[in-house]
Amino acid sequence: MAFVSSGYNPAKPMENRISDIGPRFFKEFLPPVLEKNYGKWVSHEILEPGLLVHEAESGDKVYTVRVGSARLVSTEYIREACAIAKQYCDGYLRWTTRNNIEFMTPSLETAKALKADLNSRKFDKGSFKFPVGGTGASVSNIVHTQGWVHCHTPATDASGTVKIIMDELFDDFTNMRMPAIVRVAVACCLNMCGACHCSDVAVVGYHRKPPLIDHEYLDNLCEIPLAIASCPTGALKPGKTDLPDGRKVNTILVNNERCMYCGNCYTMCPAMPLASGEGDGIVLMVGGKVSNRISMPKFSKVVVAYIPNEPPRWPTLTKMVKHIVEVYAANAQKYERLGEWAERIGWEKFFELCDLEFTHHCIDDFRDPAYYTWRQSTQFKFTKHIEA
Amino acid sequence: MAFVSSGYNPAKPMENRISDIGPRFFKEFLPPVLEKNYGKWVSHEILEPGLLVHEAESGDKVYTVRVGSARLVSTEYIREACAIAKQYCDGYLRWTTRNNIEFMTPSLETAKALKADLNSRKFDKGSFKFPVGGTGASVSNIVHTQGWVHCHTPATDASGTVKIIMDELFDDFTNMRMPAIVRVAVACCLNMCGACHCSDVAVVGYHRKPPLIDHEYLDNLCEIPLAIASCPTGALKPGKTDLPDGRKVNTILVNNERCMYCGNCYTMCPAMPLASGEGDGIVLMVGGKVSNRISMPKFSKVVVAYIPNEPPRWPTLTKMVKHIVEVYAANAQKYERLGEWAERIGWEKFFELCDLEFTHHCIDDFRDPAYYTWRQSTQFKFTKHIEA
Amino acid sequence: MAKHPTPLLDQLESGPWPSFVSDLKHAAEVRHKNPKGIELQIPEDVIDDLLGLLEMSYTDGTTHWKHGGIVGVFGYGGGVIGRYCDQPERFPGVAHFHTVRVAQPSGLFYKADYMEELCDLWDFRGSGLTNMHGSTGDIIWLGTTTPQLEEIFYELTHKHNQDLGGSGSNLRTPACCIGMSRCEFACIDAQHMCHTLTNEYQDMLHRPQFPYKFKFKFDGCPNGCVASIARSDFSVIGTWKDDIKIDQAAVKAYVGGEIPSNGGAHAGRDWGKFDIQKEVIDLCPTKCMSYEGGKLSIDTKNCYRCMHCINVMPKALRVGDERGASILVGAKAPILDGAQMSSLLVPFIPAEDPYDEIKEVIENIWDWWMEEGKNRERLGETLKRLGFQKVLEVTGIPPMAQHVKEPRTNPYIFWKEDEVPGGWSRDINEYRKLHQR
Amino acid sequence: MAKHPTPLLDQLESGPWPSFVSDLKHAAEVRHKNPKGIELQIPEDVIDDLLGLLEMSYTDGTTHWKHGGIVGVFGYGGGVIGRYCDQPERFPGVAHFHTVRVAQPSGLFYKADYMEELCDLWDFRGSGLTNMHGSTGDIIWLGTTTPQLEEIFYELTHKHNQDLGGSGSNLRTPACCIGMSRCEFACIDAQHMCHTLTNEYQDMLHRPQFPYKFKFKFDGCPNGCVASIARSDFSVIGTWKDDIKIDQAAVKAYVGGEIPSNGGAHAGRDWGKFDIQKEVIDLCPTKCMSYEGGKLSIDTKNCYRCMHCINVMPKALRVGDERGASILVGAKAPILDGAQMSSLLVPFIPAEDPYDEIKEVIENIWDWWMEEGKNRERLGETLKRLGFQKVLEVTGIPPMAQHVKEPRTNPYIFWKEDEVPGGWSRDINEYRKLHQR
Ligand code: SRM
Ligand code: SRM
Ligand code: SRM
Ligand code: SRM
Ligand code: SF4
Ligand code: SF4
Ligand code: SF4
Ligand code: SF4
Ligand code: SF4
Ligand code: SF4
Ligand code: SF4
Ligand code: SF4
Repeated sequence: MAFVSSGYNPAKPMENRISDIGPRFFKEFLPPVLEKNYGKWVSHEILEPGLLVHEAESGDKVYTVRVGSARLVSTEYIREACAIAKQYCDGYLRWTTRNNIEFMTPSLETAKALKADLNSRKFDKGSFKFPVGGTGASVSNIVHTQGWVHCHTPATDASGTVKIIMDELFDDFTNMRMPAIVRVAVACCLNMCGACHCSDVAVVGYHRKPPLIDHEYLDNLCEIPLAIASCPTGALKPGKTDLPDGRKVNTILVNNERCMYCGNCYTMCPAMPLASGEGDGIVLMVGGKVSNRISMPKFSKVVVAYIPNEPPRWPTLTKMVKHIVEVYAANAQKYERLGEWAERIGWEKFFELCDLEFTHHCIDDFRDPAYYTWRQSTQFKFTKHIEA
Repeated sequence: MAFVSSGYNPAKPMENRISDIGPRFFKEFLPPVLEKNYGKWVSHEILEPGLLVHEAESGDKVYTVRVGSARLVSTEYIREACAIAKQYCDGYLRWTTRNNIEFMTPSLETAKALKADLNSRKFDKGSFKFPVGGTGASVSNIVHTQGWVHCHTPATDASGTVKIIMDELFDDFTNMRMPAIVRVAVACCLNMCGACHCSDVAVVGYHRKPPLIDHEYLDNLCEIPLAIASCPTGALKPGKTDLPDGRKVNTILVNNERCMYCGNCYTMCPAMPLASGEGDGIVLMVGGKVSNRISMPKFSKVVVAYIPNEPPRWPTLTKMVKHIVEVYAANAQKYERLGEWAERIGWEKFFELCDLEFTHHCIDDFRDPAYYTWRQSTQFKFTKHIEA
Repeated sequence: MAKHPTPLLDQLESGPWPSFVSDLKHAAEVRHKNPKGIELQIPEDVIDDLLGLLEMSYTDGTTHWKHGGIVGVFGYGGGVIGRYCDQPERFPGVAHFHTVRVAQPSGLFYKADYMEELCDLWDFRGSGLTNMHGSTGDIIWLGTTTPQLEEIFYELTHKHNQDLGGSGSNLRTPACCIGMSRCEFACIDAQHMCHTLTNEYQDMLHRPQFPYKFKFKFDGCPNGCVASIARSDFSVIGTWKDDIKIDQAAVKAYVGGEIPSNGGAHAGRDWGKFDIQKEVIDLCPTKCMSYEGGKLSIDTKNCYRCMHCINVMPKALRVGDERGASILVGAKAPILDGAQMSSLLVPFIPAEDPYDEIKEVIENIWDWWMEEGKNRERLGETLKRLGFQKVLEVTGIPPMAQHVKEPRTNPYIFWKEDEVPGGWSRDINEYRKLHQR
Repeated sequence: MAKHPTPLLDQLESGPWPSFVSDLKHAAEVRHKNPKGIELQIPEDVIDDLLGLLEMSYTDGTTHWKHGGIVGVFGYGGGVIGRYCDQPERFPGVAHFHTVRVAQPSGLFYKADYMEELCDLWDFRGSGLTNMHGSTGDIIWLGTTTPQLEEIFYELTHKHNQDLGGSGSNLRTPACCIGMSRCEFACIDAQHMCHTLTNEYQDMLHRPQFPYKFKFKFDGCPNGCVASIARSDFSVIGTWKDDIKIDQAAVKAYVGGEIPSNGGAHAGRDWGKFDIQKEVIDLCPTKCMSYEGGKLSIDTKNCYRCMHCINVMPKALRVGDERGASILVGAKAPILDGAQMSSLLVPFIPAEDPYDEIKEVIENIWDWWMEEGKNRERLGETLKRLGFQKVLEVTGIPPMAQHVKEPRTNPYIFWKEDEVPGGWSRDINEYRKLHQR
């Protein structure tokens, strides 16, 4: 179709240029009851899963209905959400920091009707469009990343793994039977754009093969010294190699033994891809948290070093995640986050209760701090691992 | 006086040589009641400070009287202890792992007489020779090192600092009013032969000036590459210098900014002394422990980065140690070791209660693990430090 | 009929969770039907080809996006992520498939009308696919071609009063929790602060001048609903200094079971009768609370302000009145040296518009980091390399025990030359007078 | 009259704690008087000169001992520390002042007669000054001259059936707690094991063949009275597997206040009536105990065997019957890379004479460390450098969750080539078939 100009003049890019105006001012977009009571809220309550009420000093109340969403959404989907907002909420809506959508209204009646309406909307193959839930001691939506949909470094997909995990944990999205909130995150490579590193359950894609060198093009595509310097383990050095056609070229040589497949070199140099259908997969980390509630924030810990990529529905992954969440739900105390529970019972007990194999991969060997994760004590519990 | 040969023939060192026979077998030296009940003890009790009873399955009992000792002792002193052992204990005695001496007897009466006798023995200037104590929730004897008495790397004395600290804490050696055992250690340099690194109170001598280079002799005395390699911070490099007499010599150059005064280079090369009357002094560390009781073993932490050497009686040092021990005694709970207490209340509270200044020196900046000692949380207590 | 068969992706249409595959297929259909008769500026097949390419990834287990690609809008060093697929012949619709990061409003509130305007623009000039929202916080528009980038920017700024977000070695789009808009716990105006500082530092956001990326995030309280402590180089978190306000009658109502604990968050299971001792007093991390004779007391000077008691009894307990922020610095993901959470730098700082005290801290840190930071070194890594002491020096903040969880366990202490009498220069001959060789 | 005035040291004669200065002065006097008419083999003034030299250190704040000095006895690579003073003209008595390390018996028990024999030898051939004992455990004899070293060794071995201890890059003199000789908590025969292994490895003790020093220590139980976890490369600590034995009647007696808590260790202060809940149950680190209806129960599978409850009620609780040892490895002082405590390697191992299982672990570790350890690298440092996994491999111990306090937080996991299908070798042309450049 024909190119339609916006008015932009490529010959004079600075003509009429507007820049540095930033985002829209948020108060334009606040529902009136929120604007009126801004900073004057006094309490809240979750009336039902996915339905919150907040009460202000003025006595005003606002009811919020929260729904799950895939995050990777089309304008069609957004338009439908907007239409709902117009129908029930004077045309206001928001997203949460975990990709849920929130609809707010000052009327409980409206909220209830809204909830019913939202839960009734489905895609043609039957999945919910706007499942209500994600509040309180539930498994909320998954914070995640691009995966095979848009990124160049993933070792797994994000949208797909999110879909299958949420399918598996769906009841716990719409329900609040967990001991505490359960935050799941997916990142498709060690860059961890999903900030998995502090999640109750973190699903991280990663490579397990050293980079493959495209010797023929490397010297053209990359700054060899920069790529070499980027390797945190010093696994790279400059070298020369003979191409099949007899040409001798400058290239980079990889000491495979020292490579930890982090992909840093690939970020600097496209001639060093790591992706491999047979090598790539997922590392499962659990027990992180962000809030300062009771215990200080915690990093997630590696409990399953490798789960193969099994698209489209990653059965091993979903089974493991589900199992860990169930064991946690059955054993932890009220208010206890997954990591707090594991620390209370001891990680050896966690592995036993969750029936996980403890492999050498779970032992830290990255730099000096590794030492502090080993056990400098005779305090431990006897578990079946010791019989082994 | 005339040389008296033992029988050793320097011309034939292997003649009649006996070697590799190891230490004496300990059972030769066990008091009969211990030998008889070896491995069959069932319980113990501390009857009075310094006086223990142990009971065996057989019903036998042994009474132990424990006394403090300077560790740096003469044969005269040892002979006196032996004489006491002969008088009261059938000629048996032992030392503890913390330099105390123990006298054992199956009779309570003997033990009491022994205790009185021991406490009555004094050096001519009035100090006790064999003060009874060091049991239970007391301040026991100080594990320590050589200091200026014998070592080449000390930054303080050991025997002297031990003497003045034990003088100051003497009442708590003979008394059991502490919340838990209090273990003090002294090491005269960062080699920490006293294993201070896990003590309730650790007094560590250290240098604060980079090595002084004896350029004139360095190349003769040292292997330059070895000395350079020994520096953990990479502060050293090879170089040349002009001597006052015009000669040009190979030497080592110090990057003073990178030096942390650890003395490793001096261990490798005598031409790089660190000792300095004005620079050297003491770093005070607290809160370590070794036992696995309740909490896992802990390292001691730096709470006073520098206390000057003030021989002969180090008044600042003794005052600080005494003060910390007193604040601990007044605030900790029964069974709580110093480090457990500090962790329970938070180190910010510890500094406040103990009236210690928190300086930049107390913040870890040694290698990657330093990060884990910073505070990744909004959890903290407001103390007077924040007003500052 | 779909352009490319997607037997694997089709399996992601079942199950209860919203299926992005169903959504994409539906969107592709609408795009083909084009009921509004839009003059599509990028290939009509863009979504079909995306699905086809993705199916290929699902088949061979690898991505089919090529490495990077430097595209953008004039004068900005960020806001667009270039992307090209490695199978352009088979999937020409996604041969170019660049991302546009649109700066989101603080708190992610929208008017439907405005959202729809944006959708119109994106259907017209892009794929119509989005992420609501990117992990940093932006509205992410997935998939357009290079020629459209300037057009989109022009329309955004001229028609929608809307700028791009960040990428590259820039300040990244700041983000915040919902804060005062709807949360009773907010100790600071996270949304306003986020908006104000975003505007204040537009230049840093659009023009790369840092060693690497830099992120601000603002949490209204220590619950951390925007996870600032985990994912921002500069984390501002609301807190308070004085007593937690206690409504003793409401406490009694909780004890009596009249109000559900934790705002009803645990209603999905029968946890038994509320037990204030077990559920609050014993779980307080500092054990600074007591409940005796029907009265709850808190020993403020030992409180960590962890929020637990307030979270459990939000109708009885309120955050204090002397409010401000804690600032923590240095969080980042694992690449290269391992993940970091932010470390406490300023225990308490006033946080009122115009936030001058906070800006001062930011600018001191930037000046130093721009000077000392290596290429691709996040603030947290600079801190680790040069020591926490350094950031105290450059911000003029005195060292406090609050800066550490525990003091150092090694005695490898650096001294400044002027802290040690006599300094570093010594005379070997003087030394030898007392110490023979 | 003292040879050298010592006004500073004299101030260490006051105060209650045994004064080493008084002792030394007295010993110097006796040495001059020489009542037994000993043919002194080293200078009569040795103690006077030591006091003089020490006074000099007290005055200028530095040591006056020169750096090292390699002396020793023929065929041994350790057992003697050479020492020369840097003021030999002023203090000729300590011009040479070498240390002899005499191997102590396990548990530091002595017969007075034997001790006196040793004193005789040391008065005759040395300064008469000692450390009882050195930090590693040896009897330390402080101060003799080079020519006396072989004589002392000859007399020790020929007359006293007594060997030297360790120094240098050797196995160092092993040490243990008092253990079964007098302690009801001993789970292993620490003294016997210490003696047996010391003799087994005499060659390692006397002849340097390691990268650096190596220390064994043996604690009978987790109380750790010889601090093995803090100061030995190889720490053996007694433990048990089965139930703690409970004498319920004695528990009641504690609860009733009839028996003092913790063996009377807290008698110096009035801590109030014994409260089993507060003092035992609540302090149990795993909360695996309960006291209900006058009965104490322990959930063994959750017990950490921390000893606390047993320590508090030694007459009511006893360690279990299935006894053995935990082995931990790698402790060391801070030089060079920071201090380490030992890390758990073998959670549970039988520990019966002849200790074959334990020897196997030791020897596997040595073989590996002698191969891989760098010069002056302690075992703990090798572990840190090469990873804990390595020591599991060489000892054939399967990885267990017990090895860690927590699993790794970084996903920087190394794989062995044979663990990953297809291994490392790949073909770029195959790759390019699916991924265009
Ligand atoms: C809407 C949202 C803020 C926003 O700006 O969008 C939000 C809203 C509320 N949070 Fe949150 N939190 C939100 C993300 C978070 C996050 C961030 C995250 O998950 O990425 C955290 C930190 C998670 C972590 O620690 O890993 C978070 C940790 C909390 C906590 C601490 C919970 C804990 O046990 O550690 C509370 C307190 C509570 O739950 O009682 C809390 C409490 C609340 C309250 C009750 C605050 C209030 O009075 O309104 C809100 C309703 C919670 C509910 O749904 O039960 N909020 N909250 C976010 C909803 C995300 C979602 O759609 O699921
Ligand atoms: C789009 C987004 C993921 C998403 O699906 O939401 C994203 C996508 C990318 N991130 Fe990210 N990051 C995104 C949020 C994050 C976050 C989360 C956050 O900001 O809260 C993190 C962790 C926090 C942090 O900053 O450390 C994050 C940590 C990284 C890293 C690791 C940086 C580090 O210092 O450890 C990289 C690698 C790099 O910078 O070289 C990276 C690099 C990338 C690149 C540019 C890939 C690359 O290697 O060049 C990705 C482009 C994907 C694409 O094709 O569109 N991204 N990235 C997020 C930005 C959307 C937005 O603007 O809202
Ligand atoms: C004599 C003794 C101190 C004492 O007064 O008791 C001692 C004295 C010396 N030690 Fe030590 N160490 C002594 C027990 C220790 C201990 C404690 C222990 O063994 O339980 C440690 C800490 C535990 C450990 O091994 O890490 C210890 C850690 C060191 C270190 C640091 C080693 C490290 O890896 O961190 C050094 C430095 C070195 O080896 O270069 C060292 C070096 C030295 C040297 C040889 C000095 C040197 O730099 O060459 C000292 C000789 C002093 C002298 O003139 O006599 N000494 N040394 C102890 C040996 C007596 C004995 O045999 O019984
Ligand atoms: C004699 C000695 C063993 C030896 O082979 O020489 C010994 C003997 C006993 N220890 Fe110990 N301990 C001895 C050094 C240690 C050490 C090592 C050290 O201090 O260097 C420790 C580890 C210290 C640490 O954690 O920093 C040690 C930590 C314990 C503990 C744990 C205490 C705690 O609260 O953490 C107990 C249990 C107790 O006190 O109830 C214990 C208990 C005992 C008992 C009650 C064992 C028994 O039933 O006989 C003995 C009498 C204790 C008393 O004096 O109150 N012993 N004990 C050592 C005496 C040292 C001294 O003269 O002061
Ligand atoms: S986590 Fe990795 S693969 Fe996923 S979007 Fe971020 S950079 Fe790309
Ligand atoms: S993947 Fe990481 S470790 Fe491996 S060569 Fe590249 S940068 Fe180095
Ligand atoms: S601590 Fe240092 S100065 Fe003291 S004896 Fe050991 S090596 Fe020598
Ligand atoms: S004292 Fe330590 S840090 Fe300083 S130069 Fe010597 S070895 Fe290096
Ligand atoms: S961080 Fe605090 S203020 Fe912000 S939304 Fe969460 S609970 Fe409310
Ligand atoms: S906020 Fe946390 S620390 Fe403070 S009283 Fe409440 S529970 Fe305790
Ligand atoms: S370590 Fe255990 S067995 Fe050995 S003396 Fe101490 S308490 Fe007794
Ligand atoms: S030994 Fe320790 S962990 Fe075991 S029951 Fe007793 S107190 Fe609890």
